Amino acid sequence: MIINHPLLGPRDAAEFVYLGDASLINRPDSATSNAAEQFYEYLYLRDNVAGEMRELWYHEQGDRSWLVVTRNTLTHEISNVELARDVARAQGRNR
Amino acid sequence: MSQVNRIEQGLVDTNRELKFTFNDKLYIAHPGDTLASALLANGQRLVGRSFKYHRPRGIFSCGSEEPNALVELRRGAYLEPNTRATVTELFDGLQARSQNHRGPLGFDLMGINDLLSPFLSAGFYYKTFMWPKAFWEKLYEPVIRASAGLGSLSGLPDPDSYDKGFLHADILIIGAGSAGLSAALLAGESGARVILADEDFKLGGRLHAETLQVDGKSGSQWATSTVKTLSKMDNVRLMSRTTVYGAFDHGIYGALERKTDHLASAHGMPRQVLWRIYAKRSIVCTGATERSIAFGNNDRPGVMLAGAVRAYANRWGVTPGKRVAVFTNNDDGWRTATDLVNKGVEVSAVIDSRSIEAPASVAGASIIMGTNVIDTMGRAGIHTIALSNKQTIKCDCLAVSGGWNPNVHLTCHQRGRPSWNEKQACFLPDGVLPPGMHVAGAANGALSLSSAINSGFLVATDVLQSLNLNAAKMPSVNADDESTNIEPFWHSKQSTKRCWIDLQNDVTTKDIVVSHQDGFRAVEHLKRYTTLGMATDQGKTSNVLGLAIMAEHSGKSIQETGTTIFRPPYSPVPIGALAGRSRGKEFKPTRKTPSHDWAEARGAVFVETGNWLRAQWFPIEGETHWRESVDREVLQTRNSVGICDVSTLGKIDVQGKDAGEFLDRVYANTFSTLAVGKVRYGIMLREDGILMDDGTTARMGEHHYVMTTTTANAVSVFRHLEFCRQCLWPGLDVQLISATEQWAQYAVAGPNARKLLQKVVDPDFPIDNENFPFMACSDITVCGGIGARLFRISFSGELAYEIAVPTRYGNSIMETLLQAGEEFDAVPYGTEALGVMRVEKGHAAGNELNGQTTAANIGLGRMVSKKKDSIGNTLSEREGMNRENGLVLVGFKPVNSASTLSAGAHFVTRGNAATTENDEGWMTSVAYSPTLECSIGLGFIQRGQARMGEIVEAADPLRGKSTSVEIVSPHFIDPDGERLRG
Amino acid sequence: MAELTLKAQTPLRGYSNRFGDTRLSELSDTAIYSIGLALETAPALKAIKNSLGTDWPEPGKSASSTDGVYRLLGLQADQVFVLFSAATASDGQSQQLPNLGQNTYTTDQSDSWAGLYIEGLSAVAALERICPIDLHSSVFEIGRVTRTSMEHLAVIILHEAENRYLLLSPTSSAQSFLHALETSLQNVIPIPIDN
Amino acid sequence: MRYSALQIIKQGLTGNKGWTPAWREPEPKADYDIIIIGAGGHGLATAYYLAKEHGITNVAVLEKGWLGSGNIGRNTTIIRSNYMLPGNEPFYELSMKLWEGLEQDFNYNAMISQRGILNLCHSDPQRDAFARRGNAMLMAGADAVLLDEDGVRKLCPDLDFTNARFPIKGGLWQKRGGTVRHDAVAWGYARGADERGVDIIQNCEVVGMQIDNGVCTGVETTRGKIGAKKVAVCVAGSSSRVMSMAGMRLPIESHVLQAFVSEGLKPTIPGVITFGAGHFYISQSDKGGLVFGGDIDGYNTYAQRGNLPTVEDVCEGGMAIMPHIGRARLLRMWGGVMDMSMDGSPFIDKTDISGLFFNGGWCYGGFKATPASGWCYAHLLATGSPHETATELKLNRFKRGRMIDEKGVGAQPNLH
Repeated sequence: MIINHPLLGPRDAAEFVYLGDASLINRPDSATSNAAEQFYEYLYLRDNVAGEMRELWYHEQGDRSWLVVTRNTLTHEISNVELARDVARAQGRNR
Repeated sequence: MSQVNRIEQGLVDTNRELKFTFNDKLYIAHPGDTLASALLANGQRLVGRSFKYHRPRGIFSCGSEEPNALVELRRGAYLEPNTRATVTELFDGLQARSQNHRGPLGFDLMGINDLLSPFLSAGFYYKTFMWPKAFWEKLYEPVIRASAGLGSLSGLPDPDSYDKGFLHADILIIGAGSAGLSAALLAGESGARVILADEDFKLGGRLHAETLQVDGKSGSQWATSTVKTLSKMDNVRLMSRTTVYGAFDHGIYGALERKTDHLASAHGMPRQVLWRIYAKRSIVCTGATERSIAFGNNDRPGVMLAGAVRAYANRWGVTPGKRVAVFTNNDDGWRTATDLVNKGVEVSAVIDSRSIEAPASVAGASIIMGTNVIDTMGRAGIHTIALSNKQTIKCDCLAVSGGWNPNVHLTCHQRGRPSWNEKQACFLPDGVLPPGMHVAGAANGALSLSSAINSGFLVATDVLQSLNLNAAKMPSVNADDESTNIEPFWHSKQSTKRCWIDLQNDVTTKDIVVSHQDGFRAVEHLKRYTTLGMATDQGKTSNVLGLAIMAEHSGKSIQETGTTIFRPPYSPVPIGALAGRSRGKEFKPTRKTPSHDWAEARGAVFVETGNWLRAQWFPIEGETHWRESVDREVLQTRNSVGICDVSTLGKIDVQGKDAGEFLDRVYANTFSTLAVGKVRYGIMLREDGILMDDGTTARMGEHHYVMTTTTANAVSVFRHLEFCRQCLWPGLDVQLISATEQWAQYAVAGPNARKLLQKVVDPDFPIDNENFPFMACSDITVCGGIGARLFRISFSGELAYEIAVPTRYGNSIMETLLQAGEEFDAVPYGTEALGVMRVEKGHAAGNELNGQTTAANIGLGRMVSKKKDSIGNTLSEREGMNRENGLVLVGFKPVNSASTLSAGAHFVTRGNAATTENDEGWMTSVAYSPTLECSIGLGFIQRGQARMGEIVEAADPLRGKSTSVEIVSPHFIDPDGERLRG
Repeated sequence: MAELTLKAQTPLRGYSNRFGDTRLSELSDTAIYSIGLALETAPALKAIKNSLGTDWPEPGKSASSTDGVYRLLGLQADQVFVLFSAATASDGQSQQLPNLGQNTYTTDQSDSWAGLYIEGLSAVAALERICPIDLHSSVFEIGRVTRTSMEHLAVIILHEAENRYLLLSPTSSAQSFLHALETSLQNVIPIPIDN
Repeated sequence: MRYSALQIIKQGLTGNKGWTPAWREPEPKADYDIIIIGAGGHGLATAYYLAKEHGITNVAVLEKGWLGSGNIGRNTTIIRSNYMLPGNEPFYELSMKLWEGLEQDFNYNAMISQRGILNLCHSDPQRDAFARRGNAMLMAGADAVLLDEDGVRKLCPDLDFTNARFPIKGGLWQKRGGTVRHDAVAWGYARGADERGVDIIQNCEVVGMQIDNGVCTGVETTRGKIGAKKVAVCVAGSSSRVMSMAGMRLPIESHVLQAFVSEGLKPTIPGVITFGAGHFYISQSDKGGLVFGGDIDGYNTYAQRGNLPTVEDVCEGGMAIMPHIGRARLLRMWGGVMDMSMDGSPFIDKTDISGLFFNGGWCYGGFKATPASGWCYAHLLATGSPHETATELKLNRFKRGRMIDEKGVGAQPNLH
């Protein structure tokens, strides 16, 4: 596969390490009352969609950026690639 | 034998002779020959045996689709089984043997299977060999295994080398036949970066096999001149002998280039290169493969594909027979008859299954329309055929054409399915192609020469436009537009004999019937039950025939019946090529520590730790057993001072205004409160609350920490930290960079460690206990101003330091430290002594931190700070990880101090049987402690902390023993830590 | 303790060798530092401009100070490598990295990387065997730089001049990478074969 | 029809015209006691044992394609019970014992071949872990032998003992491990279940679940609604898709595992061999093909195909320990979709929806588990309580912190 890196252009997916669903960005707040339940769902449960999925890839053999790749799990077509840092910020993650 | 069937020069160089042997018999051939053309030229019809019935087999085709003519090529370690004679370029001294027979090729003892064929129908083995039960492995299976298989491996390491590479192109054109050449010409002239790859050694495809004309020249000449034009273009890369074997995601293609297979010796160069080609677009111009027709005994030597018969005549100047008959259901088959007659070969008959007017006249041949062949005669090669009209015809070669199958394989590698085209009686690529892929020429159903060339131009123009490149003007080419009319005819219904579909795997029309009877009616069931199309040719000549007959039998259309899935590779690829350079020591890079050369010179024994090589121990003269060396290293360290290269530990520079806060979140314990100039041991959890890694982190400055990871986890911890930094807390001011390779780091341990180091560390940096207490760290200089770092940390439990100097000094500093330590008899120690001392001290290491362990398991549950959030904190509280009877790391001593403990033993309460129900834990690490003079161990056992002094059994049925052991503190040495603070 | 001294060695001990038309030689006397940006980038970029005389290069590009002393390799959006000569000058002083202030985070990487130049007509053909990056001069132009994977190793490749590339690979596996490059060159330099 | 040598001779002499279909092609009925979704190995085994062991035959097995079209027909055919953790090992050993009597039990030759499985080790810590595992196997009643380098050399003399990057230090050998003709397992169970009255309905895709007030009462299919007292999902790589119809999210990701076969060769590989320092395992089929594979590609996918980096990685591992297979050619590569769970271990459990049961999360280990999976799932469906060897295979184990993580890599499916 080829991932069109937003900063570096197309790169072989072999340079990347795969983590999984981009929902892993949404780490729950440990201070909430049902933190245990939230962390369980966050870490263990997956939509595992057959179709377009947003997922985390790490450019370990490149610029060390984490990317959010939108990829179809039926066809492997990649329709969007973003820097995970930007996605995280856009979702309100900060400090 | 002379070349009795060589009728003219063709495209081979008859001025030069090449010698080769087949089954040890010497033959003559010429440059340009394949092994198949050479064997045919020399009149060798029988070349192999079939898989199941061991029937005699001859050459069937002239390309990579060949099901029959498989040989063992070369000798000794170079032996190459299952090699298709039809694509083996002849070289001087080539040696080939037939395979898969017992006794001589002409009299194969396994031919008995043929007589038993009524009992060996499809799926017979699923229905028997079940009784008596023990007989399957002892008798039936060994017999089946020995008779199955085709050629043999030599059993010796492959002596050739292989290489890999990466290529990039705007357009990859696959196949250099008429469509491929025309597409390449246009794309090349338009300035695109083009790769044109073809499996043949001569670019041009069937242009060289036909007598068709282009622009008044022979097709072969047109191909040659076009190739010449292309070879002058800098933007076009021509790759002959290169099979594009697979189409993978996003325009990545796998290709195998055969570099030296056509040479007697590789001369040390890679035999083959496996290319990964990145192409923005591809044009599949892979042509078509002819298929056969099923009729009685259609597998005999001499029965060949019609297109191959004329290819041998036209390209190689060889006639496969002296008297040839043609059996066809289409116009194309007739060209075999006319081409042969024009070369003076006798054509005894043309039999056409269609009841139409003969499309051509063939001098001297009986023309028999509306008739089919029902049987052939001649055990080792045909001499007569019988027709449905009761006629018999003499011939020594029967050229069969059942029509052409476009080579759609690559178009289906991403699970696309082709569609059946009724008019052309073939499967054509369907609309859903892999992204970026286009198809031209015969592969897309443009079967005539003129249509193929035009299709190449047209498709190339489209592709160029899609790349926003200006397409050059399409040249006008005037080529033959030969007729390709066809009426499907699959098998002779009048035949009562076995009619072969899959020649290599011996699948006949009867097997299709049995498969249907047994309920195996889905096309995939058919394939799996009969093994149709699963031979080395992957059914290139048989699949469509088989499923057409299946469709007929079940009353469904061919489209409804569908195909099985086309899987890469298009043609088989050697495992050696797919592995490339990955052989022996080259399998993975070797990482050497900064003092590797020094250790090697010192005679160290090395051990693989991941990709690292580390010194395991340093034997000295007179030591005959590793234990002697290790015991000496341990004792000398504990009694005086020892030095160990610990550079492999991961080192990560963590800098930033929020570095402390960041570390608080990734470590279970707290780092923001650590004073500058201090080191702290930290444990890091995964989000699931399991221990991920541990190590010390030093605060070198207000905004600068140096984290140490274990050797094994250096890369994964860095990745995890980047995840936390970029994805979880992008607002923290923190920067990471690995400094693992930057520093050569050495543990200097033992009561004399300080005295030794005081000789090396520059006097500006006092390292006495007051100025540099336990867990201190500092930037220092050594040996007169060389920048270094010093950490007062101890893994051995002794007074110890770790000193780090830039890697360039790694070899030198070992020498220097030992020189400084000479008065103390300082020793270098290896990983084995390191391991012994850490077991003596009760530190957890890889065997304990195996990804299944919680902080509580190793007795550090209280380090997980509940005053802050940190990775893994919440989920570490789940009940299953905090059980009353949870595992705890403790020490074990044998009750009988002479006993030797072994890692991997499981603990059971005394008196209990060693069963899963009674399992209470296991021994993780053991060592012989020269300090305590007995075997000691660490291990996890339920409620370990509460069981000090209890005696349990360390059951080790695997090694046939059980040892009584006492549960003790894991800190075998200096439990109060007085030494390391001293 | 005057007698106790340390001797420096380069990872490849000054390797240099010719393969037909192409030369492979070790980079020498070069300091390498990483420079990471603080979240607050403006003052950092200014400091770099002032001290190093060049703008911050985008990822994939390199930049040099006008006096040619500093070369910055754009490896990450928020991190670059700076290369400069560490050879001892005639005045006995070697070049040092200037202080770039509170908003950059620098780490000495000089000993982390083994540098190799490959230069000559077969350079691209040899690299083609191990480098997944498209090295075509219209794509990977002179001045481009990137980190990629070659033979399982993280390698930084800089297109320094026509047919001249600088390759930085991790020190510990420098010999494995050198072997890979030597093999590549041997595999593409044609040898006379009679057959 | 009972299969035997005699039957083959009888049929052979009469032109092979008297064979009857191995299974019927029934139309779906309106209601069943139990519907099993998925006519793969596990689903068919479940149906077979429900009928044979529990006398429950009013059962339909629904299959969206052709029976055996899932992972039962695309795996590398290995059977073994060399697990380490108490939650797993007794279960897999039950499976091994069932394999050992299977062919006689269902009157079908599945070519079960216990030629042994050898896991190579290349370091001391690896050997220690093998010792722990070997002892766990013996304590569960399985067989295991710890070999040193010489022991490995005797079994497999063709391995690279002289120049390997990671020297072979020994291995864990399970003699009773081996291979089975994978398709035949599906066919044998299907035939056995069909014979006992189970309806196997091919080309019948489930498109919806009927759930009323927390009770599952049947399914909607491409061939209409079918009611059932119990619905048992057993769909491997499609687990998340099917369970999402019931509104459930699972601790599962779907990944592709590739497998490879070479051209046919005379016997050269003695049993199953796995490489401990790379991603490679291999055996040789009865027909002579080298059957080999490695790790999953590593990204979520439902496409039954993989990509080149993994192909090359596997072959690199192969050549690293077996340099004599270099001239053998890879004939075919294919992929299967694995339901990778969060700890690498499977589930056989009820769900929070009454009447809805789940079997899945087999990762790439489902084939060897086929008999025990069917046996234990049938037990759960018939009795309402888990079989004694499958008590830990619960869906809620992550919530409770009771992971069964053999490899110790945590909640990251692509690492299991």
